[in-house]
Amino acid sequence: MVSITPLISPESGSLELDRSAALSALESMLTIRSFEEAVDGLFARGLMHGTMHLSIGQEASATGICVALKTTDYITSTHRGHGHCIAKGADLTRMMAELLAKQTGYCRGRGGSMHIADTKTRNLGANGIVAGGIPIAVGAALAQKMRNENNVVVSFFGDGATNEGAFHEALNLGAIWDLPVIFVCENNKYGMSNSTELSMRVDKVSDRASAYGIAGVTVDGNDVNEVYQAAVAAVQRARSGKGPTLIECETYRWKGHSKSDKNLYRTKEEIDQWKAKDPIIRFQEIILQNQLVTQTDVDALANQVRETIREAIKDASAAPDSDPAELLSSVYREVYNG
Amino acid sequence: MVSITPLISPESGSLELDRSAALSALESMLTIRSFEEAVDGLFARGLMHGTMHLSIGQEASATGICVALKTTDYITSTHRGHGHCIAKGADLTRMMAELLAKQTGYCRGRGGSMHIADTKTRNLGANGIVAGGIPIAVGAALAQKMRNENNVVVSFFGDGATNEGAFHEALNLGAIWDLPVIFVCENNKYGMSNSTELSMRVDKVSDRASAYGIAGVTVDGNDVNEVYQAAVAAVQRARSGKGPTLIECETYRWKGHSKSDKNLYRTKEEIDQWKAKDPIIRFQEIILQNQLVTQTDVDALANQVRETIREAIKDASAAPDSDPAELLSSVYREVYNG
Amino acid sequence: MANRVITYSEAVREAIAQAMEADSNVFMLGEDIGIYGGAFGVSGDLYHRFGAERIRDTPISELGIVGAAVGAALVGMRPIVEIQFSDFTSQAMDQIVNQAAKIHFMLGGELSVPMVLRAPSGSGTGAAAQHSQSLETWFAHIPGLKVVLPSNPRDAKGLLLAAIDDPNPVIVLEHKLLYKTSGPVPEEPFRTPIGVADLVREGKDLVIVATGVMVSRSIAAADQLKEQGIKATIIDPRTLSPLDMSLINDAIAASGRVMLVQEAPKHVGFMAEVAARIAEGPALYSLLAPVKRICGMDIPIPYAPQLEKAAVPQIEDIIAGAVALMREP
Amino acid sequence: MANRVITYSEAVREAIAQAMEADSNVFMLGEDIGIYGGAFGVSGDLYHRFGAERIRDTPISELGIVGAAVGAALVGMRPIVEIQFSDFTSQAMDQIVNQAAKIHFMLGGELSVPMVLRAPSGSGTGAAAQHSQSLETWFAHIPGLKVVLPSNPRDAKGLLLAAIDDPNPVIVLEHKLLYKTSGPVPEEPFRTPIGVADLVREGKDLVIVATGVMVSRSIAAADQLKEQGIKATIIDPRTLSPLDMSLINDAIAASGRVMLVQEAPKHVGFMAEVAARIAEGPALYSLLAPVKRICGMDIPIPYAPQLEKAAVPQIEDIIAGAVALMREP
Ligand SMILES: Cc1ncc(C[n+]2csc(CCOP(=O)(O)OP(=O)(O)O)c2C)c(N)n1
Ligand SMILES: Cc1ncc(C[n+]2csc(CCOP(=O)(O)OP(=O)(O)O)c2C)c(N)n1
Ligand SMILES: [Mg+2]
Ligand SMILES: [Mg+2]
Repeated sequence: MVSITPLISPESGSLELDRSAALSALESMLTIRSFEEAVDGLFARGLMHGTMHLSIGQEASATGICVALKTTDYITSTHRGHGHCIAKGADLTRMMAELLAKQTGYCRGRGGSMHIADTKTRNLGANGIVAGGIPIAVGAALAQKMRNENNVVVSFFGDGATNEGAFHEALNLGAIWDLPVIFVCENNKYGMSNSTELSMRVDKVSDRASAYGIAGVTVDGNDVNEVYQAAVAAVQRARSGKGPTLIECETYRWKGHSKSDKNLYRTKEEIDQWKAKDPIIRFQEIILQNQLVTQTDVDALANQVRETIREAIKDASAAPDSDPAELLSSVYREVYNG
Repeated sequence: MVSITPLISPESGSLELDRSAALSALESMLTIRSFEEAVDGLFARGLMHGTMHLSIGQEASATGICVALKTTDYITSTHRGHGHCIAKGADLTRMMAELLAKQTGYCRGRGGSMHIADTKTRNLGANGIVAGGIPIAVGAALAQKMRNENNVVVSFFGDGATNEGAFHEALNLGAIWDLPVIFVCENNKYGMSNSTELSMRVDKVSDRASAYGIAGVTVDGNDVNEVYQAAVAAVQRARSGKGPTLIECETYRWKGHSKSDKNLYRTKEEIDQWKAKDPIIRFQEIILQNQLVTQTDVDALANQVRETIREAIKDASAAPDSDPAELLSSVYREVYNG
Repeated sequence: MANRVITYSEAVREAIAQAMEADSNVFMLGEDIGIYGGAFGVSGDLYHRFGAERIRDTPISELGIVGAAVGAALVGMRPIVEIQFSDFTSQAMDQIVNQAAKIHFMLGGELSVPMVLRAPSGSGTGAAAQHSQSLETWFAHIPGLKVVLPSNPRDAKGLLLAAIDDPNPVIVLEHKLLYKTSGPVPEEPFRTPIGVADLVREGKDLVIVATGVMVSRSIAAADQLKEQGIKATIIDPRTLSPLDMSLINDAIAASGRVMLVQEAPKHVGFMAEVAARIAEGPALYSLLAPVKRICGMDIPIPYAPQLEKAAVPQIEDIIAGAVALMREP
Repeated sequence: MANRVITYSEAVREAIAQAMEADSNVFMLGEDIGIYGGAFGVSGDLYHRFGAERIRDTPISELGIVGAAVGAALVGMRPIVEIQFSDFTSQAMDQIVNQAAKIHFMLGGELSVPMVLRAPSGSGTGAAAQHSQSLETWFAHIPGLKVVLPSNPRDAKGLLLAAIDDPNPVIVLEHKLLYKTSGPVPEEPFRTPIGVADLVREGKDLVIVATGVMVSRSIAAADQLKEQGIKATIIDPRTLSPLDMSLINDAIAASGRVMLVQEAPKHVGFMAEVAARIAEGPALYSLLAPVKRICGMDIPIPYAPQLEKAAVPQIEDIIAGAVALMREP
């Protein structure tokens, strides 16, 4: 059982001025990267099954948002959800076991990459349906409000998802009921092959907030501290009953959409430009420069993360395969006649 | 077979400065009012079946928009669609026959009030599904563009419809493809009992246009000339390939939502305030004042319209009831193996 | 007070009120359920009794509100969604089918969705094709959903209370024509178990299996058939998924003749499943005549009253079907 | 060239290309069908051959694009919508069911909707519950829709060309696992009539009725059964609505034993209708054993390969079913 160090919100209000917060944010991003690189490798070697959507290059948005959350806050995630799941604190061994179709996986091998949820860290689940998690987040936020709980709910989704009716209906409900929900759009410029230029006529996804009368903001999604600042403001607004915010994080996925992508719709130059804006390297440079950490710290952390992932793979691989004999269980939750 | 005089666009650019245009607009509004009052009466006397959504009080939007259209332009309509249908030039006898469940009705008695379409006047149909016609209008507009036809498509819908996912997806498609479609929201302040204050957090429905990067405008929907002007601008934009416009017509329905409405959600004062803004009386006063018409003209027209409606009822009532024996026909259109 | 008589609507409303009184997690959301009292008057005065928070009026956003119910249920609330007409579940199918139905299984049992979705179903009000469908087949086919069709006021209350207790998503399809019908309903909260069929009446000559409004039509038909000397057993499955075949099998063993009556179009409808279960045995061996289905025509529901009547089984059609079945083979 | 062998994907693509060449009203719209070539590579190079106008990439808006297809069809175009996975028809059910299916009837015949909706269906790719459903039952139950499930490359082309010609909305569910399979397909445009079942092979001992990928599994099973001395007739209905029962009835009359094989969950699935038609006669009278259904388990499709396999019928299950059926009663 391994997971990242719980994310630490900086006292200073900036991830770039607080050593332990900076280290925990860096650990989160490195872990996401490492986890997904490992998964990519396992897939290439034929050890993993199905399809996979990697968020390599997008680690700052998952991390920057989750640093601003309490452990009792909820998230809903997407098909590209490993990062959200890890940043919220999920057990890496159970995640890996799920991808390896093991009985000890988060979903007992039934869900795979697109359906991991984690009750403990209040991750209400990745989702194979584009925009499917957004109304669900609104409902969870409604429950917080009705029960006078002080939790917020973050819904992650992509740029492509904002063209779905579910996005529209959900944002409207969140807005009219002043719910403690934060809509986080990870705008990586494409919904599969469809660029935002082709799929919408607004300059920024955050422009869509005005249709619901809620706050909308666009941040550099490869700058974990900028994402964090926006998240803090949104969380505060949500917790104080002032309703939702739409945060757009401009970012990029380095890998193809999924395993079947031939990358015909974008150029090598574009990909390289974005690789030059690697959120991890950028953050490392800043915190090195600000002398919060030394190169030795960074190297040690990177090694530790790699070791953790290796351990997760080892433990997960050793677990029993998921068991067809119990397939009829948990189709329905049992009714208690108590 | 009776219908209104085809709507005449004024040479002057204003319905308030051109006698024949003014008379045709007035005839349209009076006909809609008369038709629906007659329907209301037939219903009250138990001669009509099902339910009915009346647009009494909203005659200016249907009329003002349709005056700006060519006969080859298309419309899609709603559950509250008699006005659109009449303004586009439908046969009143066939409409009445449909409501009376006659074989000679537009739908052979199969559709009733909510499903009247008319190929001849290019009305693609009322719709029992809130927002259901909006994507359909977009598709018809796409066809115009692909075929280099110079027609526009108007989609009518209510304020409540703008909270549906279908609205969102359709407006976005219309926008990105620069389609010759005009989205006309008849904002009568309520979707059934749900007020716009409760159902959305924007001041104006037209504020939603900005989420799609299209033009949005709000007009006094009880001012037929103002509606007309906005329609002309939108039609020109659409026909010249500049894409959609969202026109919001602020108006009010005098009657309940449908036959089962007890009007518990709005006050008598509110209703009375809006009755004082009767679009027909207002327009009559202006054109009388502008000396385009005399009181005698107006009275004659009103009489003629009432006579027309009486005739429609008479002819429709005399028609045979729709026939259960042919129910299995037209479930599928027959395949031609030619 | 077991013989207190109330309407089907009142029974639904009473169940909701009792569940809301007993558990603060229960709440309702839907279009026009507040001050309007519901399109069919079902929520009635609940808004005044429980307030706007718990009797939550929504914009016209079926997908959004079902999704919100799913989300609320995931974190422990007990939402009851009203969809104004069951036809508009079409707007919300993703949340019903891809989310609510699958989450518990798909997440390996990690979370569950104790949500109730109520919707008025069926034809007979002159509202035409988009407001009159009987869509139970869709839901019954989806693993992870439970589907109930209460056919009388007592079951409307008992099944709804059981549905609200159930930790799974339950689709409750109420027939519009039943709302104003009356019957005896116990005042105290009681549960009618989900997954248990009801033996409506016994008769030795044939078995009628019917759902929804077809149950009362079958009762009326059976009354008239009795005068012709034909005695019918009537079974109301009540729950379409999970389906209880035991009563049906036993009754067929006794009489050898079975007629399946539903309002929905015949083709690939729910009663096809009942027929298939019969054809798979054991009931097959007791059949004295082929299974007979009396169903809606395979057409959209038309507007005109005479057409609408012709489109779905009426009492006369059930009688005629039974008489024909008795003459076979 | 009647024996030219191409894949199922290529056959679909060829049908679309030929229809587009013959009629400028035919066009395609869907997600990632352009430069990406389609999620399953079906549209392939069509974008380069016909351009972005007619091979129209859309945003992720299933309801919107099906609605747009309905609108375009109403004014005389012949749209072919690709829904990336058939599961996402859930998003578009309103336009499919409340609009496309009903418009012609509901408007009294005034307008019609000559639209084709193609979608990859079924499990076997490790994509889990929201990307693996077999939802043909839903569509087959809706009057006004035609539903076809091509089970081989030849039918994939012939049925699609017939669907494009058809003046009604036709739902074409293509099985993902079939896309890469090959078979002989005539080069010229040809139509496989909608509503006509296919006699895949003849054998005297039992009848297997199968759809989609279950047809090829049944063929493989039949090959092995033959070695055990059991000879199976295989019938592929191809069209689920309208359903052609004549071949099935004749075959049952000949052998007296029938097994119905589908991938979808058993409960209230399409094969229930076939079983019901049998139970209604005349085939009932020739049955030597109860009807047997071999179907998907009543569970969502799981991710792990061994679970996914267990969830739906495999060749072994079909063989075992046939062997058991031969032993009955
Ligand atoms: C309703 C629905 N439509 C289509 C898909 C297929 N699909 C999966 S991910 C994806 C692209 C999503 O784009 P975006 O929301 O921008 O997220 P990203 O993949 O870029 O992270 C598509 C089209 C789906 N899973 N669900
Ligand atoms: C999808 C759908 N949801 C709900 C309804 C029930 N319904 C019919 S009209 C209506 C109100 C529509 O409001 P609006 O769009 O403002 O139009 P108006 O009636 O005010 O003209 C509702 C809720 C419906 N017909 N379709
Ligand atoms: Mg994206
Ligand atoms: Mg309104």
